[in-house]
This record gives sequence, structure tokens and C-alpha cells, in this order.
Amino acid sequence: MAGIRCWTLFLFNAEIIDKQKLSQGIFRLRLKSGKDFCRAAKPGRFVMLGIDNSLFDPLLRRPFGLCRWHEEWFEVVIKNVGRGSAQLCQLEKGGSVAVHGPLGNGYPQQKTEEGEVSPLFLVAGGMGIASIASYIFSALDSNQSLTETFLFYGAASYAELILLNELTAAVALGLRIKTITDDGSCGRHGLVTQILAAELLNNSQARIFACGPEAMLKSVQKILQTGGNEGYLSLENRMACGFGVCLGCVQTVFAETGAGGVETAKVCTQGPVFPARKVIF
Amino acid sequence: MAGIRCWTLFLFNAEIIDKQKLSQGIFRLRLKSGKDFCRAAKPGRFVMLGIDNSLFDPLLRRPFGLCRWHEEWFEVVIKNVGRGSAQLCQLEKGGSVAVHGPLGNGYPQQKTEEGEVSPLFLVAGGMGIASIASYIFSALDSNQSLTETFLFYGAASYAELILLNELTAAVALGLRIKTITDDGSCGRHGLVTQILAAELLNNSQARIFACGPEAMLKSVQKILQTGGNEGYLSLENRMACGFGVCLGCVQTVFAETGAGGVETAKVCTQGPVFPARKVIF
Amino acid sequence: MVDLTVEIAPGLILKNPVLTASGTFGYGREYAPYFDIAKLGGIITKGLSLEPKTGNPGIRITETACGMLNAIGLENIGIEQFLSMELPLLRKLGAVVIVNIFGQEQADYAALAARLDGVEGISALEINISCPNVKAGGIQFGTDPAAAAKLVAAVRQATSLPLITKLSPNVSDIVAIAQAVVEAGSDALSLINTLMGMAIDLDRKKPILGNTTGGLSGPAIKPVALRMVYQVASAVSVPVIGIGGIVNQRDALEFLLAGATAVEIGTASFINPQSAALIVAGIENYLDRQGCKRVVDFIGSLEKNPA
Amino acid sequence: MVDLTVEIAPGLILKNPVLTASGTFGYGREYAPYFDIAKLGGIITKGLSLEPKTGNPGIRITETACGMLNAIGLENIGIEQFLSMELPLLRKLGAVVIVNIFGQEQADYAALAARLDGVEGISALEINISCPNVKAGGIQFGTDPAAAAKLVAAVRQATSLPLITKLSPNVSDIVAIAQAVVEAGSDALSLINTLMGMAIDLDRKKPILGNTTGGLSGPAIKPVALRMVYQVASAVSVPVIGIGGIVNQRDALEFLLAGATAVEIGTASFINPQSAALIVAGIENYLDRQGCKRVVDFIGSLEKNPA
Ligand SMILES: Cc1cc2nc3c(=O)[nH]c(=O)nc-3n(C[C@H](O)[C@H](O)[C@H](O)COP(=O)(O)OP(=O)(O)OC[C@H]3O[C@@H](n4cnc5c(N)ncnc54)[C@H](O)[C@@H]3O)c2cc1C
Ligand SMILES: Cc1cc2nc3c(=O)[nH]c(=O)nc-3n(C[C@H](O)[C@H](O)[C@H](O)COP(=O)(O)OP(=O)(O)OC[C@H]3O[C@@H](n4cnc5c(N)ncnc54)[C@H](O)[C@@H]3O)c2cc1C
Ligand SMILES: Cc1cc2nc3c(=O)[nH]c(=O)nc-3n(C[C@H](O)[C@H](O)[C@H](O)COP(=O)(O)O)c2cc1C
Ligand SMILES: Cc1cc2nc3c(=O)[nH]c(=O)nc-3n(C[C@H](O)[C@H](O)[C@H](O)COP(=O)(O)O)c2cc1C
Ligand code: FES
Ligand code: FES
Repeated sequence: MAGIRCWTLFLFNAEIIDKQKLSQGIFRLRLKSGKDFCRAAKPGRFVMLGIDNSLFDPLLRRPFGLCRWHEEWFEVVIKNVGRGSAQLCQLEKGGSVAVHGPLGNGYPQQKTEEGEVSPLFLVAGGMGIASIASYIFSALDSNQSLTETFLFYGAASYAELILLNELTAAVALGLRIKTITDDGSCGRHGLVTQILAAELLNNSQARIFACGPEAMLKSVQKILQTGGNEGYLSLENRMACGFGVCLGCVQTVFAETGAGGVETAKVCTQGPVFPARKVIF
Repeated sequence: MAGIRCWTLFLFNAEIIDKQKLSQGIFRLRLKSGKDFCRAAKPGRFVMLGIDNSLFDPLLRRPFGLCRWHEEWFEVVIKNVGRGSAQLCQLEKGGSVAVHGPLGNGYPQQKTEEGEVSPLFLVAGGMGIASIASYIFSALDSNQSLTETFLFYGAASYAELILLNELTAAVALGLRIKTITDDGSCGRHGLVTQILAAELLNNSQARIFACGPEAMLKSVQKILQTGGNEGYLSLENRMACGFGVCLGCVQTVFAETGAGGVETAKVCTQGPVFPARKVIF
Repeated sequence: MVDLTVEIAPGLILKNPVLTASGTFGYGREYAPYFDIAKLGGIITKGLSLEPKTGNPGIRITETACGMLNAIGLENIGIEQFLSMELPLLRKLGAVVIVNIFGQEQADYAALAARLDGVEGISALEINISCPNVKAGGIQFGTDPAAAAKLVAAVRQATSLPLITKLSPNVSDIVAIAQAVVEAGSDALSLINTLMGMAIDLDRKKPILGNTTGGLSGPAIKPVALRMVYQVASAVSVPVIGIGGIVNQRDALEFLLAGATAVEIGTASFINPQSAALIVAGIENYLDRQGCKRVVDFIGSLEKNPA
Repeated sequence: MVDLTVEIAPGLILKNPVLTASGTFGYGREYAPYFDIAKLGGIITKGLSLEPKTGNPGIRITETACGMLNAIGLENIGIEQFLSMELPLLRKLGAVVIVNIFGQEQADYAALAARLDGVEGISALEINISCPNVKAGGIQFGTDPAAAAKLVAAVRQATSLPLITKLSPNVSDIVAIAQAVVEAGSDALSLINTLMGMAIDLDRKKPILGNTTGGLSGPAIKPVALRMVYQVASAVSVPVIGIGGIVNQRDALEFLLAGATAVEIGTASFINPQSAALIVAGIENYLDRQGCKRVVDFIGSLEKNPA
């Protein structure tokens, strides 16, 4: 049982085959995995990562979005914000990471069958780009068109607009990119939700996928309510298990049954991506 | 206060400038230190070593004998026997170790002033060699004579007779070495205490320094009682602090005041080296 | 081959001494992708109440040194939905099912026990007494021997299922509580539930958990759990199930040595969903290497220190 | 410059809120090589009894997950030797000295308090009530509000020194004990002492500690300590001193937020002898960056969760 594989869930220790510093305290790890793992990967899904030793501090695994994958590897982008992420960021090429996943639902499919594709606005704030980028990389790696797809990407400063170079490759597939920084060091000066609000005025058809800090997601939700657009938010609630058993990650949402009823949803299994209208912050 | 130095006590993070595997699960680390540290080092003294991170598992530092030192470095030999030693053994060259020391009393001086030097029997069992070797290396590095000095060195097998090559250099200074292994793979077949018992028959003047597993030290003590020789045992009781404040390491000993009274002694500050006749196992 | 079977209540023989701790194994279904849950001694469900419960608002979990705090607030789907939606699958998977129950007052517990009495596919009840007794002003059932005994007696009246009473560690004298509930008819005891703790977000100057306090679990609490299991197992004659910070077979075996007839795996299952199964295999392997033929010979075989 | 002074008992003003926990700081002398111990709020001695005590035989310490168990058995040099051999040096070093006392029965405590009354260079007494009361059949003073109150009242009678009662965490209701000893005349409270735990050597099938059980300390217990300090500080009006798993300034500040007027540093001093001094500097630095002028404004400033 050292490494298991059941249906589409994997539990294994992965070798770090590449490590790259993307910005101060932000690293990309490329981890070795099987093809089946990559087949189960999907934009917006995530993995629980742990340190492969027998020590108990840190104790729990930590959730990170699947950013990109290809046959025998997958990549995660990790920002050092605390004890768990610090440990992962300290690992070097050749080291080993305990992996559990892919987990979660991921972003919904774009309906391409009806001929007409509605415009798609991808909204990323800070580290939210790791999740949003997975959508773009997935298209890039399968050579799918990204016409009518817009990336609105905000970060604290130019240095933290990570992955931008690589994402720019998707412009050839039709992607259009607008950046904004808190300090004006790249693109406009301000918050990414300002771009979103302005662009939505001319796009009542656009669907939105957003990932970023809770404050940003709240603001996206408000903007969508005004515009009446359909949108999806990728949440990052704290998780203990990542597979639906601890009830630690739950989010209050409007009940499916309608009538304004309220219930809790597990972000790890029913999310992390939720229809924006369902989420009650 | 990042690194302190007071009288002869040091508290600092040391870089690993060399790492060497001596046997299966036994490593030698060479750690960078100041000259003052080396001046305070002494055969039989020890350091408390910890992992230089902010995690709490393992929590406490672990005691290791100073094996050799020279101006700007010192060496420890660590056997992987549990969580703490495993962590230390996993560190690589360039890594950092938290050091506290030198601590403890060390072996008594050989009285060279009275002209006649009594023969010295050094008895090492297993990892006890790390401590015993410090006596020999110290002589070697200061070019002191080792005439009338005998090393009786036992280990489980030839592979675990670590440091033997380097110790052999001291033969030029007069050191004589006898080895013995549990499995007979090098030297005699048996326990090191068997050599000691045999040799003591012809040497009522010999002093003994011994370090090794408790069972061996008990046996050395018994042999000394029979022969009436003076001897010193280096103990390895579990330690939490290493500098005399927790009272965790105490050993029951005969009270200084004589009359068969019993008291406790701190192995970390009053030891680790005790006159064999004092120790009550 | 080591005989791993243990009897944790009169007539309730488990194929091995490894159970899953309530609230850490969902309703079992979530683990099916990771291993065959029928291979465990048994599974203990998330705590169930008469009605569904939504649990606590705000942040519910936070990691602490070698442990975690949870303030889930006993969220659960309620007994009826469990029986109709979850139990059938568990039966199909072949799991031995023990239902963990709790309520706000004694009558709730009795009603739950009555409802579950005679239901096929349920092997025993585990009574969580670490709950505030609303009728008695919020004092926990589990901290007062008399209240705990009354509760257990009421449950005993209501069902013929084997009863395991799960003890709270937040007490001055766990042996007194243990003896009281055994006297009242509990067939076995399980301990420990979580230690009450708290965490603070320094920079925001706020408690981290929405509920302010929460239950501490994980390796951090193992020494306390082991001590209590040892004390209780030495004092009562019914089987004791050890819980608290068990993450591998060595931890589990320590509890067996201390006198536990079985163990429950909790937080460890979050870190590695296969933990419980790995521990079954690990126990078997260890005992085999020790030449021990039956786990029951190992249980309670800790040597005592000279007095 | 932040004003770090705190008043931990009527008239007893410390230069900062950092003390050292009894049993982890020796008699102070051992730390002098590492920093100027006069820079601390104060030092609390190893627990002292009327007569010297040799402590427990066998292994006395063992590490656990993020913690350690100790079963030192209250070994100490006795009050007379402390006064003649240790106190003079502490006075020369300029340390504020609080003496931790314990006994086997109430009369021992009262005799210690009387002996120390009026001795120059002693600022307060800390009463360790986590000790078995030999007269009352070994039940701990610290687990029964009435027994604890009686003990404190007797000590109060015997001395005019400020009294800090150190509470045991191994109780069902620490607030009840806290209120009882405050009622009985304790000027302040300190908590927590160690949690009772146990460790087992699996391969030898024996308890690791010579004493079988021991006291758990270190980061593992911090969540329990923080919860108890919060509960007690919310319930009493005397100063509370927080203890348990504090290893850095952030931990210390969390206890202050929870309502502790000061903190004691224990196990952390074993890992790094300079811990207490580093924590003083760290608290000052943090409050300075926060623009907080007086530590007393920070104490107890935790925001409450909406009810
Ligand atoms: C589905 C999902 C996908 C994620 N994807 C990424 C990613 O691709 N890259 C990335 O860098 N981060 C991602 N995160 C956030 C990441 O999980 C946290 O940053 C990480 O768990 C923090 O652990 P730590 O031990 O370093 O921090 P801690 O020391 O535990 O805490 C440090 C800070 O991080 C916050 N935090 C703690 N746990 C979480 C958590 N589970 N989620 C969010 N914040 C938390 C705390 O409030 C605290 O402020 C994702 C989170 C989720 C739930
Ligand atoms: C003064 C002194 C000098 C020492 N010098 C050396 C040396 O040069 N090289 C070396 O490899 N080892 C030396 N030791 C032993 C070393 O300290 C232990 O092996 C180490 O602390 C074990 O830590 P661990 O976390 O790896 O083991 P743990 O996981 O804590 O325990 C594993 C095993 O080691 C034993 N153990 C635990 N702590 C100690 C301890 N303090 N002393 C002895 N055994 C212990 C336990 O009983 C257990 O069987 C010395 C010990 C002392 C007191
Ligand atoms: C997230 C979580 C939820 C829990 N829910 C319950 C519960 O519903 N009923 C119960 O009796 N115990 C519950 N517990 C306690 C566990 O069953 C167990 O007693 C405790 O976690 C100690 O074991 P551990 O250290 O192995 O986790 C819960 C524990 C956790 C961590
Ligand atoms: C080795 C050791 C010895 C102790 N001795 C005493 C003592 O003599 N008297 C006392 O009141 N507390 C004693 N304690 C308890 C500590 O003062 C403190 O309450 C406890 O360790 C929790 O704090 P910590 O987690 O910071 O260590 C001792 C603790 C340790 C670890
Ligand atoms: S993280 Fe455990 S249920 Fe979602
Ligand atoms: S190790 Fe602490 S007193 Fe010796």
C-alpha cells in the first residue's frame, strides 16, 4: 500500500524533479507522477501536500492548486506564508513530497457544443493565479482555442505577477491579458476587481472564474450580482483532510433546494469551485 | 544575542563544513566554530545539538561527545538511533546545526608531573569510541606521547569499528590498540570487557577511562572493583538541558562525604565522567 | 499468523483491534477508495444526533504543535438520514459499524439508543458524554460521575446493543467517571475524547476558531491519553478502547500494552487516509516478529515499575 | 520605548512580564553565563520543600511529540540551603526572586511561608498545589477547590509576602479552583502546571519513566494552557500568569492577549538557555512596531467572538 491508486485518487511520495524560484518566497515545484494522475488532473483541482518524514510538526498536509501537468509530472506554485509552506519551499530538487490527490471539483467545462462560446473572464488575485493559470495552461497544452478569453490578473507588485511570461504564450491562442498592481509597478494601479467591474459593463454574457483572497472574491461576488453574470469562485478555506471527512473546511452556502435555505458545503469535495451566487461569505 | 560567548560556553548555529559516512547509519559531521570554542573543548566534554529550524519535533537538543577539534572546527560522530539523531544524520554539507557547549567535565588530566606515568587503559564499546577517541585525537593533535596507553575497542562487527584507521596513526606516539568484535569479524571474538579483565591481571597500576553501553560500564566497574584499579566511566544518561537545570540526567552516586551515603549527581555538569567507584548503577 | 481477534463487549468480537475514531472517518464511505474498510476491526461513525446539526460557524480547525484543534460543533446528517442513506452502503461494503451518539439532554440519548436498537448492521453504540447537558445548565455530562452514570443507565434501558461509553479527558479523576459508567451498565469504555484548548491569531487579536475553544487531538495528546488508558484499564474490568494521537502501529501497540483491548485511529486518518489499515498490518507484523500468537496475550502485558 | 512594567500582585511591580517557570531555571545561577538574569521580570526557583528531597529513581525525562514528560520528583536542596547558598548570589546578580514552595501536607506549606516571611530578597511566593496531600490520602490539593482554598488560607496566615497560587490543569473545572484560592487570599494565579502523562517503551514493554507517569510540558500543551488562562483571566479579578509551551515572543503575546498579566518560560529554556531574555526583547519589539506604548494596554485586549 506504499503508493495507491484507486479510481482517480492517488497517494504517493513524489520526487521533486525541478524547483524554481518565481519571486521572493514563491516557488514552483515540479513533481514526478504517473500518467493516470495527470489524466485525473483538471483545472481548479488541488492536491494535499506533506513533508515525507516521520515527524509531526507540521502535522497536517496543506492544499495547493494543480497549476500545470504533463504526462509524468505536475507542478504546484507555493508561497511561503507559514510553517507548512515554508517546509515545502525549503525542499530541493531530488527531495520528496507526500502527495494526495487530485482532489476537488475544478472549474466547470466551457460549453463549446452549442457553437457560440460565451466570453470567459478569468480573474486572479495574488496566489489565486496558480489555480486560474491551470485553466490557461490546460488549454495551451492541448492546443485549445482561447478566443474570447480574458485574464485579469492583479498582484501587489510587478515582482509578484508570477507566471506572466508563460501565460503570455497563450496570447497566440486568443487569450487577452490585463494586469494591475497595487503599487502600479505593472499595468494599471489598483485592484483587479476594478478591471472586472469596468469590463463587465460591456459584457453581460461573460462568465467569470475567479480565485484570490477572500476580500477579492467577496468583491467579485458583488460585481456579479450587479451585472447578473454567471460566475464561479474558487475558495481557499483551511483544510485538515482535503477529502471530505473532517468537516473543517465547510462554507455556508444557499441550499440547492432553493427558497433561501442555508446549508454547509465541504470546500474540499463539493468545491473548491462554487457558483458565485451560492456562496454566503 | 544571536550567537553568544560567555566564559567558556557557546550558543551558536554552526555550518556543516564536512560530512562523512563512517558506517551504516553512523556519520561524522565537521562543524565550523570559533577558536575560543576549541580552546574550551576537552576530551570527554560534549555538546547539545539541535536542528536549526523553528519546528518543535524533535523538541530538545541531543548530547554528543566532542570527538576532535582544531582551531576553527570540531567534529562529532553521530549514530542514527532515533528521531533526533536521524534528523542530524540527514543534514548535508552546507546545512546548519544549533550548538550549545562545550559542556560537562571531561576526562581527568593524566598526572605527568610526578615523572612516572601510570599506564592508561582506554576502553570503548560501540559508540563510546566517539568520546574515548577524543582523548587520543587530542594527544595526536598536540603531539603528546601516548606511551603506556592502551586502547581496548569493541564493537558489534568490523564495520562498526569506526575511526580505527585514524586512531591507528597514534600508534606512532606509543598507543597500543586491541580490538574485539561480537561476531569475530575483527580482532578477538567477544566483549571488550574480556580484554580489560585479562590485561588488568598484569597491571595493578593502570588507570581506566571507559565509555560505552551501560551494560559494559557496569561490567567495567565490577572488574575494577576486583582489581582495585582507579577508573573513570563516561555516562550517557538521557538529557533535556545539558547544563544542570532540569535534573533529568541525574545518576545515583556515593556521596562525597563518604560513610556510604548516597546522593544524586547531574551527569551533564558533574559528569559525564565519574570515578567508577562513585557510580551506583 | 497472529490471531488478532478481540472481544470489546460481551459477544462483540472484532477481527482486529483497530477501529476508527468518531468524527475522523466521516460515515465511512469517503474512505472506500483508499482501502477495504471491512478489513478494520470496525468503524465508528461521526457523532449522530436525533436531528441533523449544522455545526459551528467560522474557522473550525487550526493546527497546533503536533496537534490540531477542531470546533466542528458536531455537525451531522442526523440519525434518520444516516440509516437511510449511509448504513446500506456500509453494510454492502461489509464494515462492522459502531454508531457514535450524542444529545443535548438525557432523553435525546435514550431516544437515539431506542431508535437504533435492533437495527440490522449496527454492532454497538458509542456514547459521547463530552457534551454540554443543556438541561443541567451546560455542565458536561462527562465531568460528573453521577450525571454520566444516570445518562448511561438511561441508554442501557433503551437498547440491548453493546454500549461503549466515550470518556472526556477534561476531568480531575477519570477513574471515578469510568467506574461510575461501568456500574451503570456500560459494556466497554473508550478514551480519550479531545482536550479542550484554544488558539489565538496574534496579529488579528482574535481567537482563531469561530467557537473560541476547540478540541485538541493528534500526537500532542498521546501522553495524556496513554496515562488515562493505563489508569482506567487498571481500575475497571470491562474492555477499554484507547484513543489519542495514534499515528502508527507502535503507538497502537503502546496502548494495547497499557491495557487497551482495542484502539481508535483519529487525526492520523486526515494525514494519511490509509492509516487505520496500515496500523492493522503493522500490528500483525510486529506481533509476528515477536513470536506472539494472539494479540490478547499482548494486551495489558506492560511490566510494572517496582513500587 | 514601550513601558513593559506590570503589577503581578499588590505593590509587586515587575520591569517586564517575563518570568521563568519553576523547575526549569534551577536556582538561577546556571543561567548567569547566558544572559543578565536581572533583565527578566523575575525568576521563579525550583520548587523548594522544608527538607532536601532526592527525587525519583530511574529515567526522569523523555521526549514526546512537541513536548516532554518529566518525573523529577521535586528534587531540591531544601529551603535552608537555598537561603544560605543560593539566595545571596541571586541578590548579587540583581534578580527579582519568587520562591516556589511545596509540601506533603498543609503544615509544610505554612511552615515554608513562615520561614520565608520577611527574608530580604524574596519578592513573592508561588504555591505549587499540584502535589499529593499525604494527609488526605494522596489526593492532590490542586484538584479540590475546598482543599486548595484551605491550603492557601493557611499560607496566607503565615506570611505577608505576595502569594501566587500555581494551578494544576488536571481538573474538571479550573475556574472553580481559581475562584476558591482567590477567595482564600491568593494575590495572583499562575497556570498551568504540567498535564499528567505517560510514555511506554514498546520494545522493553515497560513504562519509560521510573515513576511510570510524569508531567507533560512544552509546545504540545500550549492550546490547553491558553484556553485555561483565558477562562481563568475572564473569571477572576487578580492577575493571572500564563504558563505552558511558550517558546517565543508570539506565544508569550498570545497569553497576554488572553488576559495574562505576565508569563513564565519553562521547557523553552532547556532548548535555548537564552529563551526568556529573547522573549523580553521580542515582546518589546513587537509592541513597538504595533505602536503600543504600554504592555498593560495590550494585556487582555483579545477581541471576543460574536456570541
Ligand atoms: C484548494 C486550495 C488551493 C490552494 N492553492 C494554493 C496554491 O496553489 N499556492 C499557494 O501558495 N497556496 C495555495 N493555497 C493556500 C495554502 O494552502 C496555504 O497558504 C497553506 O495551507 C498555509 O500553510 P502554512 O502552514 O504555510 O501556514 P500556517 O502557518 O498554517 O498559516 C499561515 C497563514 O496562512 C493562512 N492559512 C492557513 N491555512 C490555510 C489554508 N488552508 N488556506 C488558506 N490560508 C491558510 C493562515 O490564516 C495564516 O494567515 C490553497 C488553499 C486551498 C484550500
Ligand atoms: C554525554 C553524552 C555523550 C554522547 N555522545 C554520543 C556520541 O558521540 N555519538 C552518538 O551517536 N551518541 C552519543 N550519545 C547518545 C546520544 O545522545 C543519543 O543516541 C541520542 O540522544 C538519541 O536521540 P534520538 O532522538 O536519536 O533517539 P530517541 O528517539 O530519543 O531514542 C532512541 C534510543 O536512544 C536512547 N536514548 C535517548 N536519549 C538518549 C540519551 N540522551 N543518551 C543515550 N541514549 C539515549 C533511547 O533509550 C532509545 O533507545 C551521547 C549521550 C550523552 C549523554
Ligand atoms: C475533526 C474532529 C471531529 C471529531 N468529532 C467527534 C465526534 O463527533 N464525536 C466524538 O465522540 N469524538 C469526535 N472527535 C474526537 C475523536 O474521535 C478522538 O477522540 C480524538 O480526536 C482523539 O484522537 P486522535 O488524537 O487520534 O485524533 C473528533 C475529532 C476530530 C479531530
Ligand atoms: C523538568 C521540569 C521540572 C519542573 N519542576 C517544577 C517544580 O518544581 N515546581 C513547579 O511548580 N513546577 C514545575 N514544573 C512545571 C513548570 O514550571 C511549568 O509549569 C510547566 O513545565 C509548563 O510550562 P512549559 O510548557 O513552558 O514548560 C517543572 C517542569 C519541568 C519540565
Ligand atoms: S478539509 Fe476535511 S472535510 Fe474538507
Ligand atoms: S540534562 Fe538537565 S540537569 Fe543534566
